Amino acid sequence: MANALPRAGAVARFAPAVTALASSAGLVLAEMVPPGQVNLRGNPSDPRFLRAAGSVLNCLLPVGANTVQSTDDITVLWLGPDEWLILTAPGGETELIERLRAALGDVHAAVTDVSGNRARLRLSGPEARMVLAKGCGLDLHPQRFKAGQCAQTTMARVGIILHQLDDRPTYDILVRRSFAEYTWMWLKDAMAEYGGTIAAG
Amino acid sequence: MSTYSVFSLIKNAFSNHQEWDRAWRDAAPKASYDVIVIGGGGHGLATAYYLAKEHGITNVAVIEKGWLGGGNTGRNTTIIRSNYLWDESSALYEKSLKLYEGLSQELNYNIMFSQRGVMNLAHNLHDVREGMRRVNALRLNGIDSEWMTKEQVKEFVPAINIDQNVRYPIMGATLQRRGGTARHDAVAWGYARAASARGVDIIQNCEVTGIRRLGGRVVGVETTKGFIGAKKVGIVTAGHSSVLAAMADFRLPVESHPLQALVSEPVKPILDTVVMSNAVHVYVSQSDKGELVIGAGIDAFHSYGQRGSFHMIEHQMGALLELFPMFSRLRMLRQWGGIVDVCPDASPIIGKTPVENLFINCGWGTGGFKATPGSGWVFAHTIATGQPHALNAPFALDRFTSGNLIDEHGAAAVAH
Amino acid sequence: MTNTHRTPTGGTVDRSKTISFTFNGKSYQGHAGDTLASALLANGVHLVGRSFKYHRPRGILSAGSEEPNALIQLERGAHTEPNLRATQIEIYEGLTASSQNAWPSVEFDVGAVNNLFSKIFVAGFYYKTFMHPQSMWMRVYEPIIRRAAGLGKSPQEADPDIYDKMHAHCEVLVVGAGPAGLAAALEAARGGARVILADEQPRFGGSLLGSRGETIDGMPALEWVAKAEAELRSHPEVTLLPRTTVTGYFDHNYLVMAERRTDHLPRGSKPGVSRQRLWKVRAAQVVLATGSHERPLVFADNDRPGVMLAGAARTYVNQFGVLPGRRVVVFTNNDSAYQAALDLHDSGAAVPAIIDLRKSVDGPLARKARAQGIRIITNSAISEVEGGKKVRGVQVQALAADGETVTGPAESIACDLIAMSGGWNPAVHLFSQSMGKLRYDEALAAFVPNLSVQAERSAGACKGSFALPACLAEGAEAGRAALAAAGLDAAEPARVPTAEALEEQPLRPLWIVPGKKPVGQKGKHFVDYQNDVTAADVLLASREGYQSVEHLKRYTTTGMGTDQGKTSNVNALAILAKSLASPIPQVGTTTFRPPYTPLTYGTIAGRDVGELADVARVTPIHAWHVEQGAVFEDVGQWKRPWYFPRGAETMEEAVRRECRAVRTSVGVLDASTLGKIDIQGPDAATFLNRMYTNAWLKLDIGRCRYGVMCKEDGMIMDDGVTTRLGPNHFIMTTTTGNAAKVLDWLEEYLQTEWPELKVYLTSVTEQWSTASIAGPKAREVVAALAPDLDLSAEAFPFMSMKEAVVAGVPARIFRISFTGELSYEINVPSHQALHVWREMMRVGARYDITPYGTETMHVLRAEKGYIIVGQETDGTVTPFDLGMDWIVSKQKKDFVGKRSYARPGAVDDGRKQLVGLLPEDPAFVLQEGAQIVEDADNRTPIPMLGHVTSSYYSETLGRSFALALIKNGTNRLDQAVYAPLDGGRIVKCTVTKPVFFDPEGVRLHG
Amino acid sequence: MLLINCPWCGPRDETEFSYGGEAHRVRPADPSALTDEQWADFLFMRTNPKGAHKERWVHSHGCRRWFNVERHTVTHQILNVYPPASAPQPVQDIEAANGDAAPASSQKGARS
Repeated sequence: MANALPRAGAVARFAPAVTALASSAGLVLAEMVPPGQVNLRGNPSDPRFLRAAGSVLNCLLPVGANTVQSTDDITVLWLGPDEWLILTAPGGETELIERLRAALGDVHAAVTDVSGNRARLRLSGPEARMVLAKGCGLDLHPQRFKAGQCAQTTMARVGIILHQLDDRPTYDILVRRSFAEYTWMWLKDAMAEYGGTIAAG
Repeated sequence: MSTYSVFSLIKNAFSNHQEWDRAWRDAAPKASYDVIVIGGGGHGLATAYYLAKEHGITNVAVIEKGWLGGGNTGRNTTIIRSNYLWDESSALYEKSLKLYEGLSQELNYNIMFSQRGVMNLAHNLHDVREGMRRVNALRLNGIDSEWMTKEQVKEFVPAINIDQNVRYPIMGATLQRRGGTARHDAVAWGYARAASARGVDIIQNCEVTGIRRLGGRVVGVETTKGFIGAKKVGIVTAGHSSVLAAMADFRLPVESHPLQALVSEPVKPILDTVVMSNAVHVYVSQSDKGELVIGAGIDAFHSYGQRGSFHMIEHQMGALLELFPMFSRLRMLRQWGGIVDVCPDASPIIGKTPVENLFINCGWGTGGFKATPGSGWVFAHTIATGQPHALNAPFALDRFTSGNLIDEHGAAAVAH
Repeated sequence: MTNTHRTPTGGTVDRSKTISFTFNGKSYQGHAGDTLASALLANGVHLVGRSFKYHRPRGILSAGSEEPNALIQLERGAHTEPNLRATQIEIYEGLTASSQNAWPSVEFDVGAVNNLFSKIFVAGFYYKTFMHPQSMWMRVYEPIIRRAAGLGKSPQEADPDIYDKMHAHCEVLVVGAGPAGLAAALEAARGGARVILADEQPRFGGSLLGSRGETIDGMPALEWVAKAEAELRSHPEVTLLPRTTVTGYFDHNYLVMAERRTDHLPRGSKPGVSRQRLWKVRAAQVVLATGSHERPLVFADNDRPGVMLAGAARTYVNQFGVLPGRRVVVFTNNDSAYQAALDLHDSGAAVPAIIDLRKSVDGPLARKARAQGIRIITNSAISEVEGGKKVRGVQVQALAADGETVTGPAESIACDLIAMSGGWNPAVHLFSQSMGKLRYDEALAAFVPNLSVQAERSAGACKGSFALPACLAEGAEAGRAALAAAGLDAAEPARVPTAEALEEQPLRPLWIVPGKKPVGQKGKHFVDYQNDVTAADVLLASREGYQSVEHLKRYTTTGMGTDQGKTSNVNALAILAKSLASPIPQVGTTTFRPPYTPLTYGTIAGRDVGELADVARVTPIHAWHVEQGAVFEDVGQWKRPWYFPRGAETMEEAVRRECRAVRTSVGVLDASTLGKIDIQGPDAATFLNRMYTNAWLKLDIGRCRYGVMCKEDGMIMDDGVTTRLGPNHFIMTTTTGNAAKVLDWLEEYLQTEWPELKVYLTSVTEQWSTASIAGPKAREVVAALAPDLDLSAEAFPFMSMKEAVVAGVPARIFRISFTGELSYEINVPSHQALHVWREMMRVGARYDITPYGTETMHVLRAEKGYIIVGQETDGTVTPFDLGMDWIVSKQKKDFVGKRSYARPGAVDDGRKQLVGLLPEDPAFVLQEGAQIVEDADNRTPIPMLGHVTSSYYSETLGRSFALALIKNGTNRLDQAVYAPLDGGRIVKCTVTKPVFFDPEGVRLHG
Repeated sequence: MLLINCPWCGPRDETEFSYGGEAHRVRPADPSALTDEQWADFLFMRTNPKGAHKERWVHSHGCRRWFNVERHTVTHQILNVYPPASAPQPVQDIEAANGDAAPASSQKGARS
């Protein structure tokens, strides 16, 4: 049941979702086109589970706290000691789920399509850290939270998954869809003093 | 005890106020008493006062580990109201409110009870429904209560924002005009003075360290000033009830939590009503000194530390400015915390314990101050007669076994 | 004539920049770098306010945040702010300020009549009067008290400024950028630590800003400060925050700071920039270098304008180039005031005398003063102050041997300023807030830090080390120790800045300075300036038994002003101790509570105002609802369409139309807000069986079942439909408001009670967006959307689920109903939900598909007697009370809540049951929340049977109806009960079963 | 604002967690076998100590795991944090945990 219909961004009322950020010097915010998202639960001390998941994902499951593993096709975020979020291309989740379920067989695990669950906001630019610090209590100093790390935390009353992509720094903020408009408004407000802009669609 | 009045003030002015008596005698403990009340807060002092006044029992000691009124009596936001949902609760709090209405005169101590009205705001349909339910229940119980439209709210409280384009617009409110505030310390001091005048011993800086029993009956208390015998003992130690219960080897359905409050710098009168909001979680009044007195909910965790976390205050201020945007430039002057005993049904426990002649009065949660006179009155009755008064019979400890809880959670989602 | 009191040179103000401002309607000029206080003093203005109770004229006492007197109403209109300290306001062009608590003017204040009655207005007088007659309190006495109290005025308009917040983390937070703080920050920074250095003043330097002549490392002190600041700036991990007050020290080294970002600029000149910022700092280590506050001496009429702290006088002349007086009498009990005398003298002021309470003085400072020709009068006191609105002179008398009285002839000395010093209190406020324990130091006659609880250390004056070399050494040591404690290695040996030590002689604490008459008889010995508390008040309180420090504070209000007693606490405590003949440490100390200095509410709220006040959760269809002109209802944080008015329709008309559409054709509800939990694992059915009251082991795949979840006390907590997707796979729905709570509840049981169960839960609330299509034509609409799906009742019966492609999108369709109609709930991924919705509206148009909101949903479900958790239930209702015995399994041995049904309270005769009510007047809709009684009687009190939980007009029934919880309700069917309403109307109602429409469920199954 | 060291995610602000009250209360295996008093004791009675308190927290805005904390109820100092024995234990050695789960050649490692 591959589904090629376009995917609406969660803040489409304010700005269209984009597929990539244009490289620019300043502080920029965008919603990315909602990626395929798969929630994976399983016991990491069960080698069968790890083997099955690793064979489909073609990478190790990140079992260290707040870590991320990536291949060209997917990104796997550690959410907890038995939970991961797998991001893939929009529409890629259907096949991924089928493959994961097939590989896992009767291993006790849960594979769930959550592509619609969260919006992916991207904040990039030299002041991005300051913007986040206005609402997020995590220590985001480059020595403490680096590119390739993720965390489930809160920002401005909202639960988020924060994923640092590069040293610019660029962050992905994965937020429940119904909270996305609020999060967007909050980020826009917090960016204002740094002259932040919204990425063109 | 000399009588307080404007004439006694003038008279004393001529002697440069050198002749005033002590407000209460600071007593040394006797070997034994008919009744020992553990806890010199408002409830304990009121209990001692009514034991003497209503039941003629004057061989009474109030034992306080620190200074009188140093617990929640001196740490609350001084709100008085009786607009509780259930019949049992509203009857008890109404008894208290009625006693408050003549208390300054009865005690000859101005407790500054000011019936400026207590308003509970409704911000959504659920609030409206619950408000109506409460207004009707109170009215049919003979307790004053009314519903106000948002326009009436604005007329009554001109500083409030009833703009409907805000996140949580005001849809209306309930109002109890007889509700209000009182000077909290004065309630403790007034009861102390009146109880002392009737012969009650008030013993400060004396900590109870054990409860001595013989054959399942209480016989006295161990204290930092030695053993003091007693025929009957009442525990009224809000915040520390579980600690005292543990001394008598029983447990309570009580958890101690921090409850924080704060005041602004004093300003000229701007708010004449007590305004409360469950939905946005804040309540505010302005004291006679001009300070805005503001409270909110309890911290989630257990604590005996008399302080909570700052994020509670942050939330509280957001809520306040939602109701009163004009207060944004005013400033927080002082912030503090108390320890409240919280029961699973948000109602108090007043009655017997598993130990004979040992009685307990606790679990008032966030609502103890308003109950002070009524609580003391029924507890004195319970101790004196050995049986609860009809007003506190429903609030016995055994309701947790029978399941006959008096669930006031809807009533007390916001602490006050 | 301006700046009459400005010295020709000196100070750090920028004399090239002149700034105009207005005070009490009069124009003045000052310089950049001036505070309002220094600028007023430069213009010879001392009288700035009136006191709280007696309306006594008051001047400027201090030069910092401890100021109790010089409180100002700053600006007008929306920008106005009460109670600001003139000593902290940086002047800016166009500043407008005025005195408070004075009418008609600060010069002539009618309220000063209170001073005449001050003999009566003693501490606590209001507890003793205003009681008779009772009615007069509210009507007369209290309004007068209220009007008299308060200081400044609240703004009357919304705040035009914005505020924000910032989280910060560091290894070392240094509070205070005086010599100790700078030395600490330097050591920590050199070790590579993340350092935050915050100071409440606009410039770094602390006490050095007001000093003269001191050198550090061989250079003038301010040069050293500049060099230190430059070095700190060069370390990339150092954050320097001037104009930032650390106001609160909370658990686990969490500190709160307020940064004033634009207050020093003309109002409105920095649009978009937050005016004040709240910093929330988690510091591994804290160095407190918060300095100290000078104590006033408690002598008769020590509150006259022109009585100033000696240290402040020194600051005015040294930092601001302002002579606060031309003829200055210095009054002291310690050496520090000699510095002020010398600097003032050096700047051209006459210093006719230093009056020293000590029996003799012969330290280096005293020798220096004598060398300058300044007369020192030892063992003497000021026994009277001359002058009302301004000091004109003093009378000096010798102290008796015991220091309790003055003796001998009085000497008059003319002066226009009294610079006093009663010693210094270390600023232990933050240390005390951190729960550190204090110790009383006899030599300093002050409290100093003793036992730390949190990861902090004090250095310098706040630790009681007042001498500059000690401040520098302790600062460097503290910075280094903090570095080590934070786990960092110092890169180099400590570099302790050096300064010259000046030997000081011990002070003589004389807590009440005797005057001509005994205390309380003539002249007022003020302890707390702001609250007008005198030594006599303290003694009175003690006499009346208010002898604990807290009683004293509360009875006299000492220390309760906006300065929080920074200048008064120790004096009050000492006088109390003296009255009790107890040592000070035995009497105790007061608790310092946050904030250190008052903090605007705007700062604490930050951006949590206006549209950011709270999250507004919206569904994927929200944009469409807005387009359609929906009116929204707040349900928890959600915005849900309440109804969809067409044209000029009222709500009632819209709801009737929507109801009609569903019952006669087809309507659609956005049900996306319902909670959805994906449940997978071999024990999933077992788990559901334990959490729900009914049986779950045998549900077929593809079938749905309604369930009720209770708490352990047996009371209903939530309900919803759960569907079996596979042998080990379920999808649960919850109510909108309880979605998160139910997930938490289930996780808690799984993890903490039954970890052996193999079940995984995943929230999919927002994965799926839900359109609930209901009505006789629902099947036609779904058929048009999903042409491949067999929708026959046989293939797709009530309470079952099918997967299908709907408008091109893979969907789950549940045939369940909350309206009593044929109904399908179409779930599609949220990111394609709006597309599906629009398609649905397009294909449904031929059936006049009608969007409906929550109000219509409520009416329709109530007609069917379906409950809403939170409306028919309130945490005290069991399934049995709702007549839902059928949903509580008798077979299951245990489930959450079961045991509680065996308690006496659960089977009590007095319990209420859910019934229907039909008002006698079919057009009258009862109020929800109306109470029900047995008799048509208007008396109160009257026993109540229960209350109306839901009440509507039914378009379908053509009449009003209600649901109610009523005592013994099931036995009252067809009987009359009454609802006495506010206003006297009594509505007669007939009790019915709580199902009003299609009781057989024909339409559901159709 | 307490700083709580989640056994899995590391130290986080209190606001990321929810409090779960007294720890080590175990739901009776067979509630029907209890007297009303015993059931009430389980449901409602609490030790509520002044001093060290073993309590439960859940990292609601993080990994959603429940764990135990021993905290002093006067000073608020956290004395100990420990996950329930039945919970998945925090991982220290990532490579070892994965074992031979995936071919090393496919491993790209942590990256942007």
